[in-house]
Amino acid sequence: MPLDTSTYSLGLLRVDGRRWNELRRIHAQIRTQAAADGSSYLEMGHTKVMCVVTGPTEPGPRRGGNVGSAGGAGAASGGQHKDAEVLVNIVIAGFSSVDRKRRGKGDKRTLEMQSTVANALAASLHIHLFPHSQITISLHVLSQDGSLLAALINAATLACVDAGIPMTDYVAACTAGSTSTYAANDESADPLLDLNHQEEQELPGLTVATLGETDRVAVLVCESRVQVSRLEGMLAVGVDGCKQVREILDRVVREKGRKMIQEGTVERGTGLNDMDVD
Amino acid sequence: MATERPLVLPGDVIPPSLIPTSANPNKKQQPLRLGPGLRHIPPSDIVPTVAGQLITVPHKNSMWVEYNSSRYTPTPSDLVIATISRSGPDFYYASLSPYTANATLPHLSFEGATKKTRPQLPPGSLVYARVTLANKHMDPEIECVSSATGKADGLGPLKDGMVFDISLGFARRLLMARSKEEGKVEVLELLGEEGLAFETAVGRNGKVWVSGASDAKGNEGVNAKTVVVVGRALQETDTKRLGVEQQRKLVKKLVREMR
Amino acid sequence: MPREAEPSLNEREFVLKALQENTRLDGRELDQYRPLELTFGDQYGVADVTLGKTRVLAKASAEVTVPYTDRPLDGIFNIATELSPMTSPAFEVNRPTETEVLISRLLEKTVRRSGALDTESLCLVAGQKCWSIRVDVHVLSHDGNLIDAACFAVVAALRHFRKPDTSMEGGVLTVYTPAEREPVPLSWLHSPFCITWSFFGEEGEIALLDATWLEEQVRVGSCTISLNKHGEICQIAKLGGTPVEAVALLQCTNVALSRAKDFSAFLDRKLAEDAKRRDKGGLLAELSAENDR
Amino acid sequence: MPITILPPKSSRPIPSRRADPEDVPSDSDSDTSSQAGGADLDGDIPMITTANKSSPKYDSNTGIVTPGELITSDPQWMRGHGTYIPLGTKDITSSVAGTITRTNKLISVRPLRARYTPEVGDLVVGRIVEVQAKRWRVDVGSTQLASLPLSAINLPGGILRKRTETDELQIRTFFAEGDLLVAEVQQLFQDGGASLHTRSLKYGKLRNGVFVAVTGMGGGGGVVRSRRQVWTMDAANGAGQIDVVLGVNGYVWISKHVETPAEVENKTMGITNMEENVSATMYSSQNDPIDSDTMREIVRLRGVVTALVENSLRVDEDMVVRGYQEAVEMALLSSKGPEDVYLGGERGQQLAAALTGV
Amino acid sequence: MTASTLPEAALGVLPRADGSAKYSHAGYTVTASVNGPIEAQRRDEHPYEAHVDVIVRPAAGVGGTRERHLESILQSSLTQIILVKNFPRSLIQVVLQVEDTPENDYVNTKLVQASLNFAIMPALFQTSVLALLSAGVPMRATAAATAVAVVPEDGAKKIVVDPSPRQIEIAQSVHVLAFTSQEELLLAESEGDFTVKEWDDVYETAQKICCRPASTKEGMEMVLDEEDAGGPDMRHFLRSTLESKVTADLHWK
Repeated sequence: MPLDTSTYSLGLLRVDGRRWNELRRIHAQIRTQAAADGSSYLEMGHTKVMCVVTGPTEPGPRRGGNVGSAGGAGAASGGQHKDAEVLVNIVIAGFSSVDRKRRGKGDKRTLEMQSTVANALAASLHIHLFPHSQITISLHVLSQDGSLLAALINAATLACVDAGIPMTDYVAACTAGSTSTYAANDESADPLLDLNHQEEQELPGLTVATLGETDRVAVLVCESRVQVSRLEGMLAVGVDGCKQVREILDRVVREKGRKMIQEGTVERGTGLNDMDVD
Repeated sequence: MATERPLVLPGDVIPPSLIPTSANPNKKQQPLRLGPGLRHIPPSDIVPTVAGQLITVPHKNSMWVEYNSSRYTPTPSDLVIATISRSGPDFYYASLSPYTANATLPHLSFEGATKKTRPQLPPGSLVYARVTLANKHMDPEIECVSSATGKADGLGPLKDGMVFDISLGFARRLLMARSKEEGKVEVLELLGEEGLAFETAVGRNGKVWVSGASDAKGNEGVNAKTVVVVGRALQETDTKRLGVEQQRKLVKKLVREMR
Repeated sequence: MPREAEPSLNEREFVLKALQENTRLDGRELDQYRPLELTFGDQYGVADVTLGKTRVLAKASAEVTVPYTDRPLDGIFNIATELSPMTSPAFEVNRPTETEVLISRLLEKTVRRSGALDTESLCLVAGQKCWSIRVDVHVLSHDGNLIDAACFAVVAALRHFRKPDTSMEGGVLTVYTPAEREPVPLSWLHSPFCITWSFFGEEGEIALLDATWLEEQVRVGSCTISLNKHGEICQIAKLGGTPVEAVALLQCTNVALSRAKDFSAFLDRKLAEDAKRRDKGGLLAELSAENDR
Repeated sequence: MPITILPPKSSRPIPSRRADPEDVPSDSDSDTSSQAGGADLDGDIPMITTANKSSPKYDSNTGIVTPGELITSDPQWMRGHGTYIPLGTKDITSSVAGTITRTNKLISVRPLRARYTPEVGDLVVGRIVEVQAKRWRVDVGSTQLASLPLSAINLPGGILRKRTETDELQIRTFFAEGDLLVAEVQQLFQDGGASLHTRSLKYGKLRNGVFVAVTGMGGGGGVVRSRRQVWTMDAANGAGQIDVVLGVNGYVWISKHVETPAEVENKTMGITNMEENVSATMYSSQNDPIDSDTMREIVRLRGVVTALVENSLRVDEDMVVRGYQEAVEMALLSSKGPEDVYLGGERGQQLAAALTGV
Repeated sequence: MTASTLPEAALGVLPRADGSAKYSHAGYTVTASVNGPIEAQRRDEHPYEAHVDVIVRPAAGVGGTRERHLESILQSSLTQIILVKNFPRSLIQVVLQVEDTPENDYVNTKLVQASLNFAIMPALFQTSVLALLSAGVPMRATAAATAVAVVPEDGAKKIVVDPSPRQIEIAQSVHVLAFTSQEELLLAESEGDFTVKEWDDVYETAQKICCRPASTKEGMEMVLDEEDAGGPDMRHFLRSTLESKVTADLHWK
């Protein structure tokens, strides 16, 4: 089902009616599981992901060092265990996509995503505060419609914020693409923000995750063939998209916090203005 | 004098003419000493276990097989460079070579150490130590203080600097009392002559620690370039099997590149 | 499984400190590769690549098999990367580690998914018979930067490889043995190469190419960029690690492109040399003439 | 293809807090040519330098800060928990989502929710996870297992007895894996671990009751540090007295009240007999007989605690006692009478509403 | 690919392994690495001796039962010559990577072959022994192996040393024998139909190759007469390979 790119150049509208720089609807919640240390639910368009964080905890005596072979953050795992280890486990539900592909435990794409999410978060989380412990992030994919890795990273970030694990800043992710295929060195090609499944299939694209409001890129994954000259534009749009995503995630957290204060479950903090006296 | 150094392979029969005892009947009272690479099968067979050159020293009544390898087997009184991997209630566990069982280093085995004043070594620290116990059935033990004198004698934690891996044979040559004459390694002296200021510690487990010393002007701290040059000179001399003359050339070349 | 030994604190600190002074332990420049060597085997499709102390052997092989039912018009192309204990005693047989999974995914994306090999040309009888091309990557010695070396070896092996010649006559498929007809090369579309950057420092501000094993153990992040000489990106993978300025990544890509062009030229030269060596006395020409008949 | 075409709409379901027009993509250059659309592609890409990283956007309405948010760059403050100072700056920045607290010059951020962080003197309920040679490892819901040294428990046969090797050998007779206990945090280690002690008759092994885990410290419903974490209350409907232990770590123990040796001794025995009594019951894992009325009321109390948590109310003595009274009354009105102990779902909300007076 | 080609070997080819060797003969090229003695996994740990772990990896395709069989044969033979009692509770790991096998130009080979392949045994065996020597692992003796096939030719039966794939195809029986340097029979595996007489002939031929008597007679001295009937002189070959290694290692002496 080739994407009719000609319609884009006419109305400058994408298959789902968005413009080049529009994100899909992002809906997110935190604290969705009462029993977990931290949890979140996130939708980016029709991509829906659930996340539960356990930890930091000390691994029990039976389980010992390396539990899952994948996902241990490079710097974090290893013999000396000075830092907490970040373990990520991704389960992709069979019903999450149309072709109902069953992915086994050893699926390399899933293992790669596990490792990516683990390493991306380990770089922001203050794992040095929790020696010899483990932070386990379990991600469940309920529905897939493109930008899966970005959704996983965002959901994991939210759940870690909910778990109260100190971190440098949010790790926010989104995708960017280009309207020209690799073959055509099309100068008039536009970059696109936040690809859905169909666009991901047809067009070159990449996933970017940045740290907070900076331009510092934690994750950059490109899995399609594209001219080098396209990269700069896609990256710029992607980084900008990450900032928008960060805003949205931040608002979700603030909203939850405000609600908790209103309900009186959390004590109000000291105002900065009160501090200025002294 | 047997200047001949015949090649032996495991299981070879050593001709009786090469075994020192029979050659020196007047020193019968001294027992024959077998060095590495030989084993004695009672009653009287001496059989090599590795491939190398058979060395016999008749006046000391000893013989051994000279060979080079890269897997260290701990032997008592060897000086080694060990990496602390973790600390237990009474011991540090330290690694002498990769993939082998850790050696134990008692917390109090440092100069002047008491329960309160012992050095606190985080995992990954380096120590220069001596092997005190090595037994095939037990994990090796090391110490950083001479149990006889209570002095460190240069042993103890190694601060800063860099560790370079070398072959066991080269480590042995560097540790020889007269390494220049017997071991044919001059590279360190040559580097010193070029005006580089550095200190080294050589471990029999195939490791050299190199640190840039604070120079005469009192410039503290490690000069990374000096350390790199020393390390490269050592490693190249080892892997490329350089003779004294080639060592001289190498040192000249490296020093010129550095400046 | 014995654990991989970690570098000591002294080594970690020193490597970093030296890099801050622009010095690498082996005296290389930050963007300099170790000497790259490539030798082809006596057989077709064997490439032995050394990069300093890293050594990778790739062997391509072909057999006739049945195509996948969902892709009846395509041949089968697989890259097998299994790290044996020869690489390091820390690797165990039949238990893939994270390193192994990531290398395998990178090669897959770089070579297979980028369409370097025309899989349609491997089809013999639609839905019934096709070639299955397999590349086995054997890591003989691991001193860092396995990915770049392995990718180069795979591409070299496939470009060097010859599969048996076939013919279709009256619905009968004949696969000729090497004695009957000289084998033919694969239908190769473009040659992608992996270039891996390693990042050091608190903010990943130091970037270098072709890290050694020690450098890899100390680095805070890495980014592998796959490109061909036409300036097409086939894949980029910065899978987490310390965040790096976006502008710096763009610069890395530009340098990577020139490296990819170097690799490409180097491989072309080596292939030409090898062809010359095999073609002593114009034997090849004679054989191909025979095939034409 | 799993595509549903959404009508074009703002990508922001929540109205922007900062009125920054550039933030809303649908507002920007809607119908201009593709050239304008890709405007920032021409020449230099402005990699969007962070606009106002240095200006605090602290929300004084709620007092909430989120990770990466600047709290102050004023050097007079010291940073505490939940904050960090980015490399090369002097800015105190939040590392968690929570509320700012300050103690003199120390600024810290208390997370909205986090695992329990032990503090010296905390009363905790824990579970033995591992038995080692000279100590136990106890799960107290913290980031690390706490340790309970053999030397920090009361040994049978005398409170001040020195521990012997025999004690080490029979360490499992005191506490074995899975046993529950109440203890006090005695000491904190540098790496965040804690060591516990049970050197008081208030502390020790738990039996005759049920365990409830509510989320740890912080908000979202949970146990708060308060003056009284342990109390004995009279139960309704003909049951005996009930003990409630609210561990600061969010682990709660509700059990039938058994007279402590101290109380028993006051009533009947001389001081010498007391020690024997200690040895007999202190480390028993056997439940005493509990009558069904008491069991029912224990279950009701447990329901009260979970209902409080589910409805994001704080768990402390006042709330639990009031909640229990309310629950008893609710049960009386119910068709099943006092036997109705269910406090989930709507009934829990009803209970919460009654308590908060909303 | 004929039996008369001389074997070639290089030691210490892999810089990061404790010992390594690359060996090619009769169309086979094998690289081996030896690491050890290192810490054994709990399940391999033996309280009184070292565990010898042998892994054979084919050039193409995944290892199957055929490789497992070769591994078990090599493992039991190498355990005999390594002084395993010197290293209790440890592991000596030998990894053999096949790089090249002789191709049968007349058949298109399948990747996965279930049949036994004795012809590759001598190459694997020699490479392991060389790598062990290069690692300096203490051994009781050195050893060498050879493959011998009984091939029918013009109605008669002929004994062929280091048979080619084509010869194996038509052979009635294939045998692998290994001898230590003390002329003890270390390994004998046979496949196919053969008589006791044939086996005796095979035994003699193999022994001639693996332990040429000349070298034992003259002690350390080297005798280099290559053109003897029946194939290469494995013992001389081992010695000369090692000699160059030792001389290079001890150049400073």
